Amino acid sequence: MTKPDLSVTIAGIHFRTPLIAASGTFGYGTEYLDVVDYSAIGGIVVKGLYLEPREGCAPPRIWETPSGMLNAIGLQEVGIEKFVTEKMPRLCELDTSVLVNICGSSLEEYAELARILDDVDGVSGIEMNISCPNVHEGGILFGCDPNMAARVTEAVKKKTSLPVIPKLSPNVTDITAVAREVEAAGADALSVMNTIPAMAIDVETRRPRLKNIIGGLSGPAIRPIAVRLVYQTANAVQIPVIGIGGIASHEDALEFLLAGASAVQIGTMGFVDPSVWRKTLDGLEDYCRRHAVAAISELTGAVET
Amino acid sequence: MTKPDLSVTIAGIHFRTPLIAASGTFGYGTEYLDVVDYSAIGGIVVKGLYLEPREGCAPPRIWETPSGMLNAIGLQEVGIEKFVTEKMPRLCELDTSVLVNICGSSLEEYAELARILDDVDGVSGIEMNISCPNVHEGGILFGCDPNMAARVTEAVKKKTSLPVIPKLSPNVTDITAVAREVEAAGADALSVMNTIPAMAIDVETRRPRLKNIIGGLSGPAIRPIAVRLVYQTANAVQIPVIGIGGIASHEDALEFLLAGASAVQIGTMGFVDPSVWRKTLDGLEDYCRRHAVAAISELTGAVET
Amino acid sequence: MRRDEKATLVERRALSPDASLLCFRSSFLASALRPGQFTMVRLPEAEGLLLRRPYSFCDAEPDREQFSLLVKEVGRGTRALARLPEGAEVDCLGPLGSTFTMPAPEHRPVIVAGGVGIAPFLAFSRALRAAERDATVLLGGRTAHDLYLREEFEALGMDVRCATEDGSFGEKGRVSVLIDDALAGPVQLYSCGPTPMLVKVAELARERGVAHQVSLERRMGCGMGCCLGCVVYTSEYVRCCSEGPVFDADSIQWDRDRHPL
Amino acid sequence: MRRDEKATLVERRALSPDASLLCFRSSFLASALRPGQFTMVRLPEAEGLLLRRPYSFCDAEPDREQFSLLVKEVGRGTRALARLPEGAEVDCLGPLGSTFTMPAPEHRPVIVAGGVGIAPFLAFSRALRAAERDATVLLGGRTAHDLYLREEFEALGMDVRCATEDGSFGEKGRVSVLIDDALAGPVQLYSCGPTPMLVKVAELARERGVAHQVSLERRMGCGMGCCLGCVVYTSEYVRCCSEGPVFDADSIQWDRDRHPL
Ligand SMILES: Cc1cc2nc3c(=O)[nH]c(=O)nc-3n(C[C@H](O)[C@H](O)[C@H](O)COP(=O)(O)OP(=O)(O)OC[C@H]3O[C@@H](n4cnc5c(N)ncnc54)[C@H](O)[C@@H]3O)c2cc1C
Ligand SMILES: Cc1cc2nc3c(=O)[nH]c(=O)nc-3n(C[C@H](O)[C@H](O)[C@H](O)COP(=O)(O)OP(=O)(O)OC[C@H]3O[C@@H](n4cnc5c(N)ncnc54)[C@H](O)[C@@H]3O)c2cc1C
Ligand SMILES: Cc1cc2nc3c(=O)[nH]c(=O)nc-3n(C[C@H](O)[C@H](O)[C@H](O)COP(=O)(O)O)c2cc1C
Ligand SMILES: Cc1cc2nc3c(=O)[nH]c(=O)nc-3n(C[C@H](O)[C@H](O)[C@H](O)COP(=O)(O)O)c2cc1C
Ligand code: FES
Ligand code: FES
Repeated sequence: MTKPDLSVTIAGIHFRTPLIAASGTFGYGTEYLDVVDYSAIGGIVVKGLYLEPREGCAPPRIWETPSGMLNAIGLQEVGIEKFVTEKMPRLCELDTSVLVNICGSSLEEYAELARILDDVDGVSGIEMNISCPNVHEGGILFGCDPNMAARVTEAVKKKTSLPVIPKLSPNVTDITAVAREVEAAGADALSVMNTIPAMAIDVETRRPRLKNIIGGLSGPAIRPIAVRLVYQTANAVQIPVIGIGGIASHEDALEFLLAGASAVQIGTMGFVDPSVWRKTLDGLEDYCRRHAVAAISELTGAVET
Repeated sequence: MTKPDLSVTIAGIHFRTPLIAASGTFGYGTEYLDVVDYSAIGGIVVKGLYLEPREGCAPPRIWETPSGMLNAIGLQEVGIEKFVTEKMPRLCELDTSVLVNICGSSLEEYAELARILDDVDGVSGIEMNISCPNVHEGGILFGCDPNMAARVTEAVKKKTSLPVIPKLSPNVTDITAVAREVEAAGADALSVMNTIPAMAIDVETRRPRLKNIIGGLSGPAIRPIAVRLVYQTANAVQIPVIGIGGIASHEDALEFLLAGASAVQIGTMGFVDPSVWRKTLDGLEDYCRRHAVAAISELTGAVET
Repeated sequence: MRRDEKATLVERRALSPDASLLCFRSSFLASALRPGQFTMVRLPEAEGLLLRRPYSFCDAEPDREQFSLLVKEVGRGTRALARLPEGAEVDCLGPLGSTFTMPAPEHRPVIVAGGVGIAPFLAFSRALRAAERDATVLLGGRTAHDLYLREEFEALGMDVRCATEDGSFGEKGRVSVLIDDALAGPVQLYSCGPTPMLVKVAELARERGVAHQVSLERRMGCGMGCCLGCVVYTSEYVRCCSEGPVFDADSIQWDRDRHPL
Repeated sequence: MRRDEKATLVERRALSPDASLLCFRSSFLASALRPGQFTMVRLPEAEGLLLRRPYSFCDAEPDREQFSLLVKEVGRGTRALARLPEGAEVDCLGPLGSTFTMPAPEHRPVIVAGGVGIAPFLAFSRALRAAERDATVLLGGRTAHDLYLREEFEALGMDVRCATEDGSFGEKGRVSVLIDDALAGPVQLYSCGPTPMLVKVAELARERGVAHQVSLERRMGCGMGCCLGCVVYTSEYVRCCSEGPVFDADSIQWDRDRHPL
């Protein structure tokens, strides 16, 4: 059998493998150069960016939970300007697709970020983190209201010709409502999902484990929730879905693909095991051979229900 | 130091310990008699009941996930009549408080169950599972809409003088909205939380691990999410909150109490370790002694933020 | 009377590349168990395992305070159990579930076992021997390796007949090829193994009007009748852990349960 | 150059009821590490551990292809590591982070270490010795048990002075009681230990105008600069794993970070 085609194309963006580094877990792309086999990585989503640099939350910022981790980094980041001048040139040297994850506290901020990125060399697409509070509308998250999610998608689409990929929050009753609205507003693909709000307490000191009290839960613990959301989303929209949540092996990646994802992102498990990229890709290739799958894209949505 | 008081009173119901068996995980109360130390159990919530017996979902019904389990039992149960005549008498022989968990596919069904239970000897209170689909309103879950949750609470309250405890679903954007509405509708306490919809796939056969495709995730994996929801709920309402989700040790129980719970329920971990009851209670007692806590109820909401 | 007992692994014997016989010490379980029953095993410290796993009691030696489990490695839990170092302790909840019942005096017992389905029958054969009953034991497997414990059955004086799919031992084919011959005369059938085999045996037994006790496997959460995760369809869903694992084969509606695991 | 290396535990030595010195074999790490750096360790099969745990390199013997870690048991991860059987393999990502730098020729190095904060200084003392520098080493602990590796420092010819809170060895009190004496003359301070101790040492050093390198501990997710979980406040949040763990103590705004762990 010839080598299976492990590349995927999503919203016109070519990824040489279906494994993408998740935002906030792979820095600005170059940190892992000496320990990770970058040839296994199809794309990199950079740490979420606002217009201005942000200091982030006070520590402690992370805590381990059963098969998961909590984080409240608070989007510490360098701001778009420094990103474009200092980080982007180094990202361009990597032979991989680059998605920029953006965040805003208003429609205008998202739109302005999109406008700026439209002109930046090497950016393949925009991932919109819509789990940011909208300061103008009382701090409600853009991502938890279908209508607001659609408006911000529209605002971003207007300012850029780059593919726009809203990243959906799991913290909703019906993700398909949000998915359909942002699709109608012009989204080119969807990332599913971000972390789940959660909390832990040090019972000896009675203090929350995170200074911010509540943080986002990631890692294998949340994988079954993410697979469900990808399954529901992929069945509700026509645009491609990128699956995210607790992927640690090729079997996990395959669960997402079979549930309806066209590619996956890996976050937390990259911290635990820098060889997760190579091992997962090799596992996918082996699976394709064993199951006579010529192109990994054939697996998208192939769950038998 | 004198023995700390580990009993709690919630909505007028006395529980001799703050550890309650969660609905659907302790059968009709007597199954564990020879292997569990019942003196450590403050109360038992029986398997969810509809008016009529139900067959439940086709198997496979369960699957293990990282630090958690999926289930789609589909509320197989004996119906209220058989429960009252066959199960309740045996429950009465146990020296513990009994909550009956009810489910309906319409407002009327909930109300009728409440009316019947009002007259049944030995029932201390009603826990309302509002994660059941409302067949009259297109299958939407009662528990995910604040208004519907309030209406069903009201309907049940009208038919019974027993304390009524809605059990909230985690599958909402803002649990405090639901909590406040059901409080206003007369709820005497709240149980937080039920399982989280989730899914897993056997990648070799490409079939979902559960025949029902989607099931509920429980166990330690979801604990940080449950602690957060208890914290948010307890800060939003005046009525007591019962914390549920992945409790495996006294530290875990303490997290819920400190976050704002007045008692906790244990489900999945009772399957894994029948001695979890005794060990957790002993651990709570030891903690109270070490921290000079005279009554466990002092710990409710004592997190220092 | 059931308990959650600590049992110490005293001996491990490889039976094939992926199956082992594990001998544990626990005086309570060794005397309390009845053939056909099972135990829910919890491992110490095994990576990320949450739920216990069910295993049939394979053999019991109450005098030596020992019982054994036959374990086939199919996933994380079975692998971790099979590789436990001698001296390790596990938690065994049991004995659980229903038992095989003795055949009526006029019935010759015929046991049909495929692969790891052989497990519950060593203890049962010992009980038959103690009652001075002879039995025919039909063992099937993919290859000679999978005819676990054949010699033990022979040592008990059972009439053992084998079939392997690759023909490497005994008849070539599935264990069902051996049944026809064995069903002559008044017979009580006992079976355990892969579902397709059980279905076939059940069909044959029903056609011939032969009484048939079958031991079923389902995913189990609690083993105690509480989670309703393990159900089998009869005229309704009944619990494999409580009403079973040994059922009257005639009561099972096989077509309601195509992919039970 | 960093790698994720397999390292084999070749020797374990108990130093106190809850601290051990673990010696691992890895030729790459033993030669690549520099004093002050750390490694992120992943255990095999340890129950339910997800994230790696950071440990300072305690000592290095490049010729024997070995390095050691000093581990104090405070939770599940440290306990599991400290109890690993000899021969076990762990994954060690490293060497990571910044290093202690050699004191200027005119400065006498003074090391202040509390409890498990002693760890990074054995390798550093060896480096000082190799450069023919003498150092004063102030060790503090709750009790005599906690003055880990005192004899090793003495064997290197360092001027070791001790304090214990219970007075069971050396001066009675915290290690800070020893500092005043040690700061006479031109000095370069190095410190590692519990935050309150570090704050005190830093205040004193600042008052006296003494240069001071401090090694900090923060919860770490990746150790590679990617999660931003480990931050320390200077004039902004900087990463303990990448800009640190060794910082110029003057750059730290201690009041921004009261309960960092
Ligand atoms: C009453 C009873 C008696 C049993 N007796 C024995 C025995 O004596 N020896 C023995 O080796 N095994 C026995 N089993 C099967 C054994 O319990 C499973 O093989 C085991 O639970 C799988 O765990 P795992 O972690 O290795 O597999 P997992 O990693 O959980 O799953 C691996 C594969 O095994 C399948 N599987 C999961 N649960 C079960 C299950 N309960 N039964 C069968 N397959 C399952 C899954 O669908 C999956 O494809 C028995 C099961 C039951 C219900
Ligand atoms: C750069 C660096 C070097 C270190 N060097 C050593 C060393 O040489 N020897 C050694 O024994 N320890 C060292 N530590 C501390 C060690 O990493 C922690 O003790 C360990 O991570 C705790 O893991 P656990 O699973 O045992 O504890 P957990 O069960 O995770 O937590 C137990 C307690 O330890 C605290 N804790 C959690 N993470 C850390 C952390 N990163 N640092 C300190 N406390 C923590 C928690 O707040 C909690 O109260 C170092 C830490 C860092 C950041
Ligand atoms: C430390 C950390 C920082 C993160 N930062 C961001 C971020 O800046 N923007 C974003 O959209 N998601 C962020 N995420 C979420 C991840 O991109 C991902 O959606 C989530 O972690 C689930 O995937 P995982 O389980 O593989 O980690 C962050 C996650 C972690 C653990
Ligand atoms: C097998 C199983 C069956 C359950 N059945 C019910 C039920 O009938 N009614 C209900 O309100 N909750 C039911 N639950 C949810 C539990 O009561 C509990 O809310 C949930 O499992 C979280 O707690 P845990 O993590 O301690 O198990 C069930 C859970 C499990 C695992
Ligand atoms: S395994 Fe739980 S009811 Fe049978
Ligand atoms: S530990 Fe992740 S950035 Fe430092």
